[in-house]
Order: sequence, then C-alpha cells, then structure tokens
Amino acid sequence: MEKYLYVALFAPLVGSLFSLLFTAQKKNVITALVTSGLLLLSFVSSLSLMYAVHSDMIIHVKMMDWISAGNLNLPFGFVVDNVSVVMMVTVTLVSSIVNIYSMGYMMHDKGYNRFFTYISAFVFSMLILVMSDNFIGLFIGWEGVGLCSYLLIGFWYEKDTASWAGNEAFIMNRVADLGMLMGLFLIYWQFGSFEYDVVFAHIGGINPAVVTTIGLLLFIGAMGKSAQFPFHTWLADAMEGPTPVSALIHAATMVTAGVYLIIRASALFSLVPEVGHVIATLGAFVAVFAASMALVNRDLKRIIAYSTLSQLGYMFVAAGLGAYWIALFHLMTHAFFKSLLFLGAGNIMHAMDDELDIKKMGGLFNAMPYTAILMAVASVALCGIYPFAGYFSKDMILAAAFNGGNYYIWAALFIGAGMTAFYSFRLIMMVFFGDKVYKKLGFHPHETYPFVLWTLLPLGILSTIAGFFEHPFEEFTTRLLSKYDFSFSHTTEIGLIFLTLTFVILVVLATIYKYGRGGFSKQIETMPLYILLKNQYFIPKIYETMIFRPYYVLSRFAWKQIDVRIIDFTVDLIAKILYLLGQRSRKMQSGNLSDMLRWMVVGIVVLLALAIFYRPGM
Amino acid sequence: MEHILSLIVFFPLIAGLFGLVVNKENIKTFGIAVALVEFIFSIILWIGFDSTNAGYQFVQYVALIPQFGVSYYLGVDGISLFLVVLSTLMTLISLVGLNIKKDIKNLVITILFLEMTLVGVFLSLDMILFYIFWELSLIPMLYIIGAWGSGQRVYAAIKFFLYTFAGSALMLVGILYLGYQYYLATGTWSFAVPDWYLLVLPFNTQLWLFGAFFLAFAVKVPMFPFHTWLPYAHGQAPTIGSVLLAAVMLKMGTYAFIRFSLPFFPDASVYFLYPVAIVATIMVIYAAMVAYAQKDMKQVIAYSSISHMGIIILGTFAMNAEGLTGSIFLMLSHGIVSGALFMLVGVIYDRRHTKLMSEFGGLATVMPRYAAIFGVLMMAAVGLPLTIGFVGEFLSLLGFYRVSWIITLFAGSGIILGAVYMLTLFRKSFFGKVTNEKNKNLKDLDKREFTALIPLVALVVILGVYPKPILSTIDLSVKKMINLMERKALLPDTKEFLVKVNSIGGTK
Amino acid sequence: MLDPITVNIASLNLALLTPMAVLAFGALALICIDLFVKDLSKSFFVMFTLLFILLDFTALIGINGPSRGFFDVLLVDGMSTLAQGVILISSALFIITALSNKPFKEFKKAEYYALFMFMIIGFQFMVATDNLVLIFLGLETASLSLYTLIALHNRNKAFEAAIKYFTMGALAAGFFAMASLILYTLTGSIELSVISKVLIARNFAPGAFVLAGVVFMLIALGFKLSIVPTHTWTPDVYEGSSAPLAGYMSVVPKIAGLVVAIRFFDIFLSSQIVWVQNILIFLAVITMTLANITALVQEDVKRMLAFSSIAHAGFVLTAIMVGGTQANSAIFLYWILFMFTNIGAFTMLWIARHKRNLWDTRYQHPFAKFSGMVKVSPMMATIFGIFMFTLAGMPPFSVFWGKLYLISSVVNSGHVVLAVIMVTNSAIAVYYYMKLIVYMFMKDPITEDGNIYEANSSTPIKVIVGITLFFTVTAAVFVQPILSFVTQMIQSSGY
Amino acid sequence: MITLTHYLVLSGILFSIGIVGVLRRKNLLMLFFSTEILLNAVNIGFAAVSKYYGDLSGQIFSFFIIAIAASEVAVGLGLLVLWYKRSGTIDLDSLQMMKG
Repeated sequence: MEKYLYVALFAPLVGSLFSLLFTAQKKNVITALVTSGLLLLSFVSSLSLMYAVHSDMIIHVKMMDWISAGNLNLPFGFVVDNVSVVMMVTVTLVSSIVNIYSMGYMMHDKGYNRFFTYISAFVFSMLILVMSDNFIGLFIGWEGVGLCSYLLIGFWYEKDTASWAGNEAFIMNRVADLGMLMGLFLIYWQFGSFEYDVVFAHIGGINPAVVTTIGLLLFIGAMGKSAQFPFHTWLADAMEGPTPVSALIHAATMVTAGVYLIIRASALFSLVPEVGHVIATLGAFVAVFAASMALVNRDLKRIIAYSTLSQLGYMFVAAGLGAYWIALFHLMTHAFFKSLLFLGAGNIMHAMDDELDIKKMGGLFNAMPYTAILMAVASVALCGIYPFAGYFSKDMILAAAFNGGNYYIWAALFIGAGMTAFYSFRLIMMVFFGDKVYKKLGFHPHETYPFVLWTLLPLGILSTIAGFFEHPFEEFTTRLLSKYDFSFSHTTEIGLIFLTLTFVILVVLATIYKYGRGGFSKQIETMPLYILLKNQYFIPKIYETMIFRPYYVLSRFAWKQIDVRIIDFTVDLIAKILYLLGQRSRKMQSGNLSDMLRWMVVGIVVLLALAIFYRPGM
Repeated sequence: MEHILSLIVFFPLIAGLFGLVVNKENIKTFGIAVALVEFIFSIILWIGFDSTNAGYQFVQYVALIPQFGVSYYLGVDGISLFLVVLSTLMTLISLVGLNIKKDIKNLVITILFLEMTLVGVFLSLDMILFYIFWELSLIPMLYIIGAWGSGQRVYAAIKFFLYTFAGSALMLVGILYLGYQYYLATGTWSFAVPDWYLLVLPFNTQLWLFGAFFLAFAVKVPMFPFHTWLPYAHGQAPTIGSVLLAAVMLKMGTYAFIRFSLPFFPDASVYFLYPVAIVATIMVIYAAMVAYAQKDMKQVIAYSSISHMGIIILGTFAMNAEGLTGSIFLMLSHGIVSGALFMLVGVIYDRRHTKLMSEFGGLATVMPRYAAIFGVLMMAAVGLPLTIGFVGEFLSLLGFYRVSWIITLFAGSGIILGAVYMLTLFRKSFFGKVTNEKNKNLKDLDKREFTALIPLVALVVILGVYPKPILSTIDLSVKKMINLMERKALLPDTKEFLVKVNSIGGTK
Repeated sequence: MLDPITVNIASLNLALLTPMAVLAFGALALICIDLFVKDLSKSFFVMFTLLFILLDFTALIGINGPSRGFFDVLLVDGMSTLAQGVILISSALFIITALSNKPFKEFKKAEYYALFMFMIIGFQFMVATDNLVLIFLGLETASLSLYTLIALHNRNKAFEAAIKYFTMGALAAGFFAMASLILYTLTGSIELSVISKVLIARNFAPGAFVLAGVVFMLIALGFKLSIVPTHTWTPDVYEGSSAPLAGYMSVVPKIAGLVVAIRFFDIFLSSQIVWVQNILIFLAVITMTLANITALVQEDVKRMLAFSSIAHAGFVLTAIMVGGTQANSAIFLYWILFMFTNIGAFTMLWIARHKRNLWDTRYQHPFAKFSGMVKVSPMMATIFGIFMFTLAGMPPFSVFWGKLYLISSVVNSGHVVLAVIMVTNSAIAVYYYMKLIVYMFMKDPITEDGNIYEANSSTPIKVIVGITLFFTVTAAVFVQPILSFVTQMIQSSGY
Repeated sequence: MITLTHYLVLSGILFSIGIVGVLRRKNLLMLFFSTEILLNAVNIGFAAVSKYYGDLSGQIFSFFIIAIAASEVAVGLGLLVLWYKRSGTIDLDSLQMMKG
C-alpha cells in the first residue's frame, strides 16, 4: 500500500518539477497535460488508499530522518488514516479538476507553464500538510501552501494590487504562524516529540492549563490559514489571483487547513471544551460577519470569497463544538460546491474579459446557459436546500449548535444561513437575469470551451448528491474521530430542519422576486449600514492606518533617529573627541625652546610638590 | 592526514605568495584553482572526520613559547568543522563570482590571505593563536573594503578596523588574565583551550572575564548597539567583501561565544543570560525594522544579517543541545544565504551601478532566472521549511523557548518582520511593470554568475531537506560541551538551570 | 683626614674595560688615519666602524659572568651585557645605512664615525655601572656626541634640532647632577648599591628629600626616555635629524636610559615605595596617552613615528614600575623586538628620502607622499605596511609578542586597570599607523614613477631592511630563544 | 660658624637661580650660562658634602662635572656659532621651524 502513498504524495511534486523545466520557455501544453495526468494519478491512488483505509488499514510510513538535535528526533513520517485520506481525496479531486479547467482558462496567459508548476507544487504541499504524522510535517505543508498561495495570488506580478495582496497574505499568515510555532514549542517541551501518536497518547497527563494554552496557540495558527477574524482581510484581497487559484486554494483546500488542524488535534481540543467554545463562538461570529459583507459587495469574486469565509465559520463552529466529523463533512461538501461556484465565476470573467462588477452584467443566461445552471446548482447547495450537498452538512452544524445548548450560536448561524441565501441568489439574479447591462458596455460574452464545462460536471454532480453519503461518511470517519450524538428528540430535529429550510427558501424566493423586479433602489446605498458593509467595516482601512503605516514610520524613526542620530553618532563622537584632544595636545609642541624647558621645570616642580605634600606609605 | 589542519590553514597563504608571480591575466583562474583545492582539502577533512567522536580530531600541537605557554595548537570538532567548510566554500564561490578588473592581482591574493585567517580562527585551540588569526583577519578585509569599495570606502574601512580592533583589545587583557589564573592554579603557563576548559574560576572572576570577552565578540557579531560599523562596511564593500564578511567573518563572533564564553565561564554565562537574550531580541526586532526602512537593497540584507545573528545568539544562550546545535546550523545557513543574497545584489549592481530599490521594479519580467534564484534565497532567508533557513531558526527558537517563552515570542516576531522587509524588497524591485528605461534590456544571469549561484541554491534546498548528517555531527560535540559546562558549574543554580534546559517536561 | 689609597692591579679587573677600550681605540685610530690619508671613502669609514663594533661585540661576549671591576665602578652583569648587545647590534644596523645611494656630507667626515663610536662607548659605560659618576659620564659622552651627529646632518632643521636637544640635555644634566648630590648628601655614597643599602637601613627617611632625589633623577632619565613632560624634544629632533639616526635615537639612548632606570628605581620598588609606583604609573599613562593622541593629528610620518616611540617608551615604563624578573625580561624582549621593527621603519623612510620636498614645504615625509604607493611600488608598500602594523602591535609580528609579555607582567602584578588603559591606548594608536597604510593602499597614486620611493636605496640598505623585516615577520619563532636568554641574563643579575 | 646646611642652601639658591635663568633667558648664550650655574651649584654642594663626610667621591664627582660642563660649553658654543652663521641671531625664538 505504501507505494500508493508515495505515488499520491510525490506525483504532484514530479509534475511541478517537470513543468518547472518549461517555465523559461513560452506556453507549452505538455506541462498542463503532464501535471493534470499526475494529479489524476495522485487522485486515483488516494482513492485506492481510501479503499484500503476503509478496510481498516492505516498506512503509516517513516520516510527518513529530518532533524535530530538534543532530545529532538524528527523524521519525515506520513500517515494515511480515515481523516487524512478524506482530505487527500478531496484535495486531489478538486485540484485535478481545477488543473484541467485551467488549461482552458489560462489558454492565452504568458505565465502558462509557470501556473501549472505552482498548482502542482501547491497540491504537493497540501498533501504533506494532511498526510504528515507529526506537527512539524504539518507545519511544513502549512508554510508550503502559504508560499504557493503567495506565488499564485501574485501570479500576475505586474499588477501592483496583486503583488501587494500576495505579500499581505503571506505576512498575515506569518503572524498567525508565530502563534502556532509557540504552540509547537510548548508541545515539544511537554512531550519531547511532535508526533501525533506520542502527543495524544500522553495528552491526558498534562496540566490542563497547559493544554488550554497549546489549544489556543494552535487555533491562532488555524485562524491565520482559515482567514478567521481578525486575519480575514487577506482572503478577500487574495481574489487578485487567477480564478482557478481562488477556487482551489482560497475556497476548497488551503483555507480549510485550519479546520483540518482542529480536527487532527481533536484528541487535544476535546480535552479543553472551553477552547472549543471560543472557537465555536468566533466561528459563529465570522459566519455572520463575513456573510454581511457579502450582502452588498458588487465584486463577483469577493462575494464568493466572503461566502467562503462564512462557511469556514460554520466549520469552526462544528469543530469547536466537538462535532469533528460534521466539520470534516461540511469541509468536503463545501469544497465541491464552492470550487464549482468559483470556476463558474471564472467562466463569466472569461466571457466578460475579466470584468468583475456584477452591476455591469445581467441577463447572461442566454449567453452562457450551462455555466448559469451549474452556478445555480452550486448556489442552491451553498444555501443548503434539500437535497443538495450543503443541506446535509450545514443543517447538522446548526443542529449541533442547538444541541450544545449554545442558542446564540445557533441563532447566529440561522441568520447566517438567511444571508447566504440572499447574497447567493442576489448574485445569480444580477449576473444571469435582469436587463443586459453588458450589451451597453459592449461586451460579447460567450460560453467557454466545452471541455472546460465537462470538467465542471463532476463537481456539479457531487454538489448535488454528496449529501447522501452522510451516513457512510460518518461511519468511516468516526472510526478515528470521536462520535457526536444528538441528545435532543427526533421531533425537535425535524422542527429545526423545517424551520431553517423554510426560512432559507423564503429568503431565496424573496430575493428572486426582488431582483426580478430590478433590485433595490439607489437610495439604499446611502444608508450608513450599507456604507459600513460596503467598506468591510472599515477594517482594511484601520489596518492600513493603525498598523502598516505606523510600522513604517516607526522603522524610519529607528533608522534615521536611533541608528544614525544616536548610536552611530556616539561612536563617531568618541573618535572626534580623541582627534580634537589631539589638536589641543598639539599646542604643547609649540616648538619654542623656552616652552620646552618650562615643561621640564613644571614637571620637576609638580613632582616635588607631590613629593612634599602627597606621600602615601612613607 | 595528521597534518591536514596545518595544510588547510597555510595552503592559501603559500599559494597566495606564489600568486605574486602569476601575471594578472590569469590570477583569477589561479585564485579559483587554489580556492578549489582548499575546498577539496576541507571536504577531505570532513570525510576523514569521525562523526562519532565528540572530541578534537586531527590535533596538532607544537610548543611555540614553552616558557610562556604559547603553542601552535590546531584541532577540529563538530562545532568548527562545518564552519571551516563554509569558509572554504564561500571563498571559492565568491572568487568564481568575482568580476573586478582593477588591481585584480592584489585582490585575489588578499582574498587567499583572508581565507587563511578565517580558517585559522576556527581551527586554533590556543587562545593566543586564536587571537592572532582573529586580529589578522581584519587586515585583508580592511584592504578589500578600503581599496575596492565605493563612495566613503576609506571611512567605512577604518571604522570597521578600529571598531573591531578596539573591541578585541579588552579580550587580550582577558586572555592574559585567564592565562595567569591558569598559572596560579597549575603552576605552568598554558593558553591551550582544552587546558582552560578544566580551569574552574571563582564566580566574580568569571563575571569580569565574561565581560572582557563579550565586548570583543559582541562587536564582531555585531550585537546591538555595537553594530553600526556593519552597514557602512557592507554599504561600501565590493560584493566579494560583503559576501565573505557576512558569510564567514560575522560567524567568528558567535563561534567564539560557543567555543570560549560558555565553557570558560558557565556560571557567568548563565548569570548574564537574560541581559544577553534581551539584547539579542532587540537586535532581532530593531534590525528588522531598520532593514524595512532601507532604500538600498544591500543595506536591507546587511541589517537582515544583524537580525539573524540575534537569533543565533539566542540559540547559543539557550544552552541546550537543541538551541546550540540550531545556532551553529543557523550560522552555516545564514552564511550561505546571506552570501548568496549579497552576490545577487552584486549582480544587479554590476549591471546598473546602483542598489536603490526605487531604481528597479519589474525585474522579474526582464531577468526571470535572476528573479527565480533571488526568490528561492529570499524564502530561505525568511526561514521557509525545507529550505536551509528554517532548520537553524526553528531549533534556536525551540531551544530558547525552554529558557523563556516570552523572549522567544518577541524574538520569534523576527519571522514576521523578516517576511515583511524581504517581501517588500522583492516586490519593490522585481514585481510591477518595468518603469525605468534603463532596466528595459538588462541581460539575465550569465554563465559566471550561474556557476557561482547554482551550488548555493542547491545547498539551500538539499540541506533544508536533509540536514541530519550535519546536525548530528554538531550535536555530538555540543552535548559534550554542555556536559563540560555542567561539570564545571560552581553555583547550584547554574547546574540546576543547565539540567532543566536540557530535559523535557514541566514547562509553562 | 683622608687616608691614602693603595691600588692593586689585579683587583681592577681591567678585562671588563676591553669592549669600550676596543671601540675607543678604533675611534682614535680612525681620526689618526684620517689625518694622514686624505679623502677616504664613505665605504671605508663604514666598514672600519662596523669592524670595530663587531670586535667590541666579540669582546663583550668574551666577558664571562657578572663581575665588578675598576674600583668596583664597573658593573658588568647580565643586564648590562644584554643592553650592550642591543646597543651594538642596532649600532651595526644603523651605521650601514650610511651607505646610501645619495651622497651626504656628514658621511664623508671621519669625525662622524669617530663621534659615533664615542657615543656607543658612552652608552656602554652608562649601562655597565651602578656608579652615578660613571653613569653621568657615559650619559654626557653619549649625548654630546649625539648632539654633534645630529648637527652634522648640516641642514637648518638639523641645527635647530641639535640646539633644542642640547639645551634640554644640559638642563637634564643639571637635574641629574642635583639628584646625585641629594642622594650623596643623604647617604654619603654615589654607588647605587650602597645608596640602596643605606636608604633601606634608614627606611627612606627623610622622605621628602629622598623623594626629591627621586624626582630629579626621574626627570633627568625621563628626558632620555622621552617621558612626559620632558618629551617635547623628541618630535622636533627626529624631524630634524636624518631618518636612520632618528630611528637609532628611538632605540639606543632609550635602552641605556631604561637600564639606568631599572637599576635606580629598583631600590625603591623592591621595597614597595607606593609613591614611586604611583608616580611611575601616572607618568606612564600620561606619556602613552598624550603621545598617542598627539600622534593622531600629525601630517608627517617621521613626526608620527616620533610620537609613537614616545608612546612605546611610556608603555615600557609600566614594566619598570612593576619590577621583578618577568617585567624586566619583558622590557628587554619588547625592546629587542621593537628595535628591529623601528629601525626597519625608519630605514624605509631613509630609502624614500628625496632631495626636493615635492609634496610639502616643510615635511620630508608627509602622508600624502605615500598615497597610492602600492600601485607604483607594491613591494615597498607592503613592507612598510607590515612595519606599521607591527608597531601597532598587530599579531603575529614582532612587537606584539613583546607587548603580550609586557602586558601579561602588568596583569600578573595585579594592575589590571593599567593593563586595560594600555590596550586601549594601543587601540587608539592603531589609527595613526593605519593612516599611513590607508594612504599607501587606498588612495590613488600621486606619481607614476615608483623610484621616488627608493631614490636613496642601495643594496646594503636593502639588506638592512631585509634583515629587520625577516625578524619582524618571523618573530614568533625567535621569541622563545630570546625570552629564555633574556630571562636568564636578568635573573643572573638579580632582578 | 658655617655649617654644611649653609653650603647646601647656597647651592640650592644657586640652582634655583640657574633654573630661573634657564626659564627666563631668550638669549642662547645666557641660557648656556644658566646651565653652567646649575652645574656649579651642584659642585658646591658636592664639595661641601664630601668634606663633611670626609669622602673623596663627592669631590671626584664635582671634578667630572666641571669637565663635562667644559665639554658641554664646547659643543654648545659650536652649535651656537653655527646657528649664528646661518640665521644671524642667537635668539631662542628664532628656533621655531619645527612645531606641532
């Protein structure tokens, strides 16, 4: 079985290195083909691994020693178990689809080869992240995906905003990573190892306070990657990258790494429910907070990005409340429909020459029906309407919230669901229906290449039916993860489901109706709330003015004032003083003989005086 | 094989003297050949080195002034071995990358002379011998900066020389005093380091001597606030000068801390741990900030070295195997990375005769290869896992966490701030559109530059993925040294501390 | 009533006189020859002198063991032998530099060489006795000849230098005499050995007068050693006299003075007179600091070197203060090593001697003269550079070892602070030595033809430079033999 | 009755006079005279003390001093004459070529 593991892991790397050779040359389809092939290969082997794992078999390999110093001995170890294999399958599947999709999307881009290099590199790092059997391995992947996202966000590096967004993403993640590192250090000095098995085996014997600290620190890391508040700004800006990237990295896979970390360390987090509670609360907050920003945004991709944020919020709620398998389930389903949504958006941009403002679209349905349908499916799934995938996962999260007795969390998620429904269909309506604004602006949209559409089909299907695997999935994952059983009666459950569902559907209908009538009137845009949301609660501005600028000013000060004016000046001052003393003492050499003689006599007189008046020990 | 150390030390010198005869057309080739041979010697040394033996190997002892205990005493152990290899490697690389035409002959010979002193510093086991090489290494660097530098080169050169020389003046007194202490204790004169390892000093004496040595090393490292010579030196020095200065010379200071300060004065080291650690932390953050404010690429990297040296110091004063091994490995990695970065800056400087970031932008479009290599090394500089930069930084911080989590937290912010200035540098100069006409048709890296840079890039990745052989060799000697410290420690607190930081469990 | 004195030849132990006698004979012979044979050539004079110096040297070696003689006036102990050795070697090195490429009047005169030999005799007597009269005699003989030698250089500056030196010398002589008088009055003897016995027996009472004697002696010797505040003559005299002579002056008179100082102050230091110690420390610190600081701002290499030699003297003074075997051996080790380097450095200036002052109206060797020297004559520049670094105490060159041992002796005597001051000073000193190096290696050349830097050079001089350079660079090897020999000699003479 | 003290005091006074002369005089010739006074002051002292102790060495010393004084004068005057030939003055302040 191990060779499958190695294939799954290293196929993407091979692909990446292969296409790396071509980066210098101009566009060459072979890179795309090869990488796609290898990704598919990786996907296939992941599937077979899944099968293997399903037949109760956990593949655990130690490839080679990496670091060994002092008491630390750190091998490259990989484990394929019920959790990681799910991630592997999801990641490889989505990435293969995205990769193939990009063959069309990047068709005319001069960075064609480079793009596929990066994508495969990303998949490789992501796989390391999920397959590693120890925290450091996870951290390696963690940083690796960070790097790839940095490269891909800034893929069109000639665009200033793009490169800026890249830096922002990388640096913000770094901030969170520091927290995570501290957590890892703490783990090491507690357990003397980074390996999950060792750590979780001894976790019981540790002072709960310490466990809490570890939990919080790890969560900080998770917040960074999963763009939870207050680290959320980078994700919206990350939309500068090519759309497939947004689909793969900033929707389906990388951003969910935070959730994965929590699930991975469930053994740890389940010991400290209060930490879980913090996580859940923050998640719920983000779920609403992000959705609210999506309500008014006009940027096609940003809307979806915010919806991703809020969905991540949902996942964290689940993870925080100890419903780990549910979180994982939602993670998977979300990966399907959210990437589908993004890729659909990609088609639209492709059709509209990279126009993103949904106000400039409308009535695109006849121009690109298939895309429209696919996106509609994805949206429905996102809203969590039966029988689409989203329904099952999301609904359970709400249930879990209610079950835990955290009614305010439940309420938040409930409202979040409503908002989701609204913005999704606002988007659908404004893009595909209503009057054709784009005609006035002189766009000539058209459906993309058929093979691209075909590649989207599997995602479409999955977003539709994935939900029905709920029970096998639960059975499969809870072999490793703790079970989560609902305490409340069946009726309440039905009640809840009914409540949510109706609410969501009502919102959807309302939205369709409203926007069918041409949407809200202009004056709504003058409402303070609207402005607040439009400016993302002014948080980016606050960061700009409160952190970035002051830091630069402070740095200037440190350099110009402290370094040059004070420290270096003092150093030179010493030299200067000596030199001036030299100029003074030079006067003694007047060259005049009588002065010289005087000096001698002065010497005599002084010493004689000393001889008479100062005589210790005589 | 038993004379290999002397060979490694003096071969460059002899060869350099031969170089006087070589005519200036071929002198560079000659220099490269010599450096290559020297490098091969050091590799042979590595191969011959028994990595299961923590002690000194290939030891060579000749009494120089028996009456006064001065001896010619060389030896290598896990701590110094790789620094020697680093020195020879970087010398070779920098010579390959060299493209100065002016007085090339003097330059090459000076470089070889410098190599001799650098290797000598790492191999000497006699304090006086060490001091000799330590001071001697200033002369060639003075000449390199002063003669081939740019702008205020003379000022920079003199500042560098005087600052470091004055710094080590106190150390001389310290050495002599320590020698006298040894004489009082044993009745014989000796300046041999292994002998001094056995010498247990009273606590107060330790404090004073630690101070005396500290100043010398701190200036060399350079530690805040004794660092101001560095930006000038780097700013004015020619590429090859900066490379060797950053890659090897700075390491002399940190190496000396590990080799002398800790084992000679264990109690004092523990006593001064927090002040030093705090200074180191200030270095990390402060230098990173200053680096961010720079306009000149080279200055950014210069200050970034200070920042990294801060982490090295922290690792050193963690006084556990993790930290010390990490800090030594970080010396190597920083040597390779910063050296390479300086070469890269040199590349662009050769083409445009400016290092100001504002002059550039969009270089990634014009010189993709250059941008790629720069990117890799940048990632190594910000300590991305699986690059050489991560291992040392991680271990150093990991080690120091055992001592104090709060200081580690602050020092750890270096990984953030490091990303800030590095990415900003990269963005300003490589991304965006090509605005400046002069940059429109810059030519990408040529063969010479490639041959110089590729090995470094390769090392950055290889050692990032598989540092184990090096780490375990270092680790062995480090552990030995820590045992020594524990045995020597006078105060119970010191013993307790050393035991604590070297054992797992029970931190908060 | 004075009783008549009976003398028995055997007790005179005249053998001890042979070294001086040989040289004296040589000097007189030279004058006589000059009377009869006209226009003798420079080479003859030089070789003749050299010959007799060597004879002197052999005679010196011939004397075995420490012993007194000539009414116990002569005292030939290890230290004096050492000192004489140093004096003779540096004299030999010096006299050869007369064989310069350019012609100089003084070198054509027999008197020059005769005087030179008399001077050597003077110094030899000065170190080979503990009798104040003989010290005084030797001192004056040497000085008076030296004044004349300087003046013989026959330039305005030379005369000015000679007169300044002479006048201050006369005053110093007065002080010396006064010091002797005071000591004589207190103890009734003019032999240091006796004086010390008496003083110790009387526990140095009456303090004020004893110290007064010390003070006068200190200033008188200080003048020879160029200790502040009697150092003012040094730069001017060095500037005025020819380069090699300046180099010679910075070595030989000082070693002679040092020996006397050691002999004299040992009386007080061996019985821990704190006052003397403190004063010596004080003077030493002032001397090196002041000299170093003033040297920073000099424009002329020769003047700079003059100040540097003052600083070195101050450095050594600390060792005198410390006393004891190690310190005294340190003094000699230091001075032997310093001798080679310093003579070498001054000889380099001598080689670079050029008739017209191209670069400066006043100075012979302004720094500017040497700028970019490495480009036009790299060899010279490198050698000069090495000498400079050596004087700066850069390891592993000669002076470093002396410094090492000397500071070590200071540290061992517990004066750590003093040691710190000393090293700080040497750190300051580096600047002005390096100034020349900066000019030679980092500035752009002011002239294309390299031979202006070797205008005055000739094979013999090159040999001198070679020898000094060799000893300077390979000192590390010779330290052990020199040190052990010196130590043995010092111990044998009971210090 | 003139005791040793008187002689010593006299010698002291003379010595001081000499010193003052050395300090004050700007004329080289006078300056040399002052140095002579210094030496002779010492001579008096030696003679007296030697008589007092009944020990010859003091007188020997003073003889030598006289001899040295003489030779000093010889050399000194020689230099002085040379200088006068060159510069036409024997004023101390004319010796100021070298300074600093």
